[in-house]
Amino acid sequence: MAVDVTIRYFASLRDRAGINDEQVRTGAADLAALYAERDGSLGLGWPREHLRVSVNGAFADWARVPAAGDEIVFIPPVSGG
Amino acid sequence: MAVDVTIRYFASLRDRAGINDEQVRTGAADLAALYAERDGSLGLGWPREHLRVSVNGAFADWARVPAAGDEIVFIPPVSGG
Amino acid sequence: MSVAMAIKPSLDAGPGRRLPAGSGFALSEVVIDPAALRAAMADPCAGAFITFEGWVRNHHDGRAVAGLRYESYAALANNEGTAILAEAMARFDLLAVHCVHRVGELAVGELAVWVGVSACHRDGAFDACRFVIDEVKARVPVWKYEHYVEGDGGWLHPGPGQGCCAPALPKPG
Amino acid sequence: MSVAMAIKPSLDAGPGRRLPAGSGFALSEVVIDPAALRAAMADPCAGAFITFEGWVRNHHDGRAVAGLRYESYAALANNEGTAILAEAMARFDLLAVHCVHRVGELAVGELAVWVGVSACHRDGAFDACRFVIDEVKARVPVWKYEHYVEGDGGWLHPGPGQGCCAPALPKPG
Repeated sequence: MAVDVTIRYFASLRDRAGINDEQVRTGAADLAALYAERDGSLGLGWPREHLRVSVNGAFADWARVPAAGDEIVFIPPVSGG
Repeated sequence: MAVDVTIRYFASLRDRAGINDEQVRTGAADLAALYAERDGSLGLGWPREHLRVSVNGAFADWARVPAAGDEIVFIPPVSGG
Repeated sequence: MSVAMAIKPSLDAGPGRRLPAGSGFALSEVVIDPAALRAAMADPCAGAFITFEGWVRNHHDGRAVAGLRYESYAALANNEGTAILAEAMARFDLLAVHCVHRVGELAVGELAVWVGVSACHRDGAFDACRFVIDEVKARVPVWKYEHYVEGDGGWLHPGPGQGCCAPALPKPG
Repeated sequence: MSVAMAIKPSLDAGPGRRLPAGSGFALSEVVIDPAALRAAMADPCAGAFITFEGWVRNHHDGRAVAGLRYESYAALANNEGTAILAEAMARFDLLAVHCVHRVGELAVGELAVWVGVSACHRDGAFDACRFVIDEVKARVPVWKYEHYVEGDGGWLHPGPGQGCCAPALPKPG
């Protein structure tokens, strides 16, 4: 069953995506499949193993199933400090 | 041969000695003997093993021989910081 | 931008993890004032106070740096930052722990991140301060874009296990 | 008093041990200003800046403390303090290291000792800051006289290996 989610992009992933965020309707079985889908559409380029994923402001497992209204962010390696 | 030295007292050692400093003529063979001498005169009370000794602004060995004009300080355990 | 809500400190570290007064994690869009942060942690019970400050350096990996920009995903940054401070309070014998991370454009020499730890005694406080900055660097979603003196720039995305920084992937042609 | 020469920093750590600019050990008879000390260590090469501050606590060994007095043997304190900083520079990868210790009467909450360490990277800087305060506490001739809220007071002379403080010997009757 397809759900509507918001995806936001940061740092070099935003540069690659060319957008800050997007609303997508997805039938992806999990967040890993969702990343593959968006990578295919936008050419994000990062191997998923180098990223983490966040749902609604908390780190999440790639096996999590997207739910309607989720705010999803693919997190490239951080460089604060 | 006796030499003239200055001895200064700090913290609880000064309280015990009842003086800030003194000029003494001593024939003590080394600083350990000088401490025993001053302890005998002033009742300093500290076992020498708990003290260190300084000569002219640098830590010194108890076996050092007092020289004319030395500034000697018996250093009780420090508590800075 | 993601930093609109960033300067609100996030004091709730989740169920059972409220931080003590004087503690908290925040992102700041404006210059960090270490004297004000220090004054806020004054405590007559405290015998030791340790700070870590990250400053913007004028060089990195052999390149001259003119300045940098920090970007953050604020919602996750506040949650992770607050969780790190709660972990530090649980692991070490502290009175308070506070951390502020800058976002936006920073000049060389500017204060990028400030960590302050107060404790009765210094034992553990050093380890706690180190723990916080290490975890912030590893877990808090803040990204650095370096402006080089030569005119170009790039995002820093350190690889796993790297102490330093890997270049961003090349743009697909 | 022994502190008359105390506020002159002692920059010469002996033969071959001159400290870099911004580094030095000093005793201070007046309130220590951490903001001024921090500003003096600004360095565009530095990526990490760590401070330790010792604050006067309102309690010690179960007794309420009203304040304290620090006394020092300044000549030896300046020599030992400077030697400690030179040892830190030699052992760790630092840009500068500075330490100021108060002498005289201090109120609860006042800054008793300040250590600042700047470095390119934080690795080693934490260890260096810890090394300096540990050595200062072990080797620099400064003595603390605590005033208790109950009206009495006493010199603190920690015993060997003791983390805390042994009471001064009783006055001979």
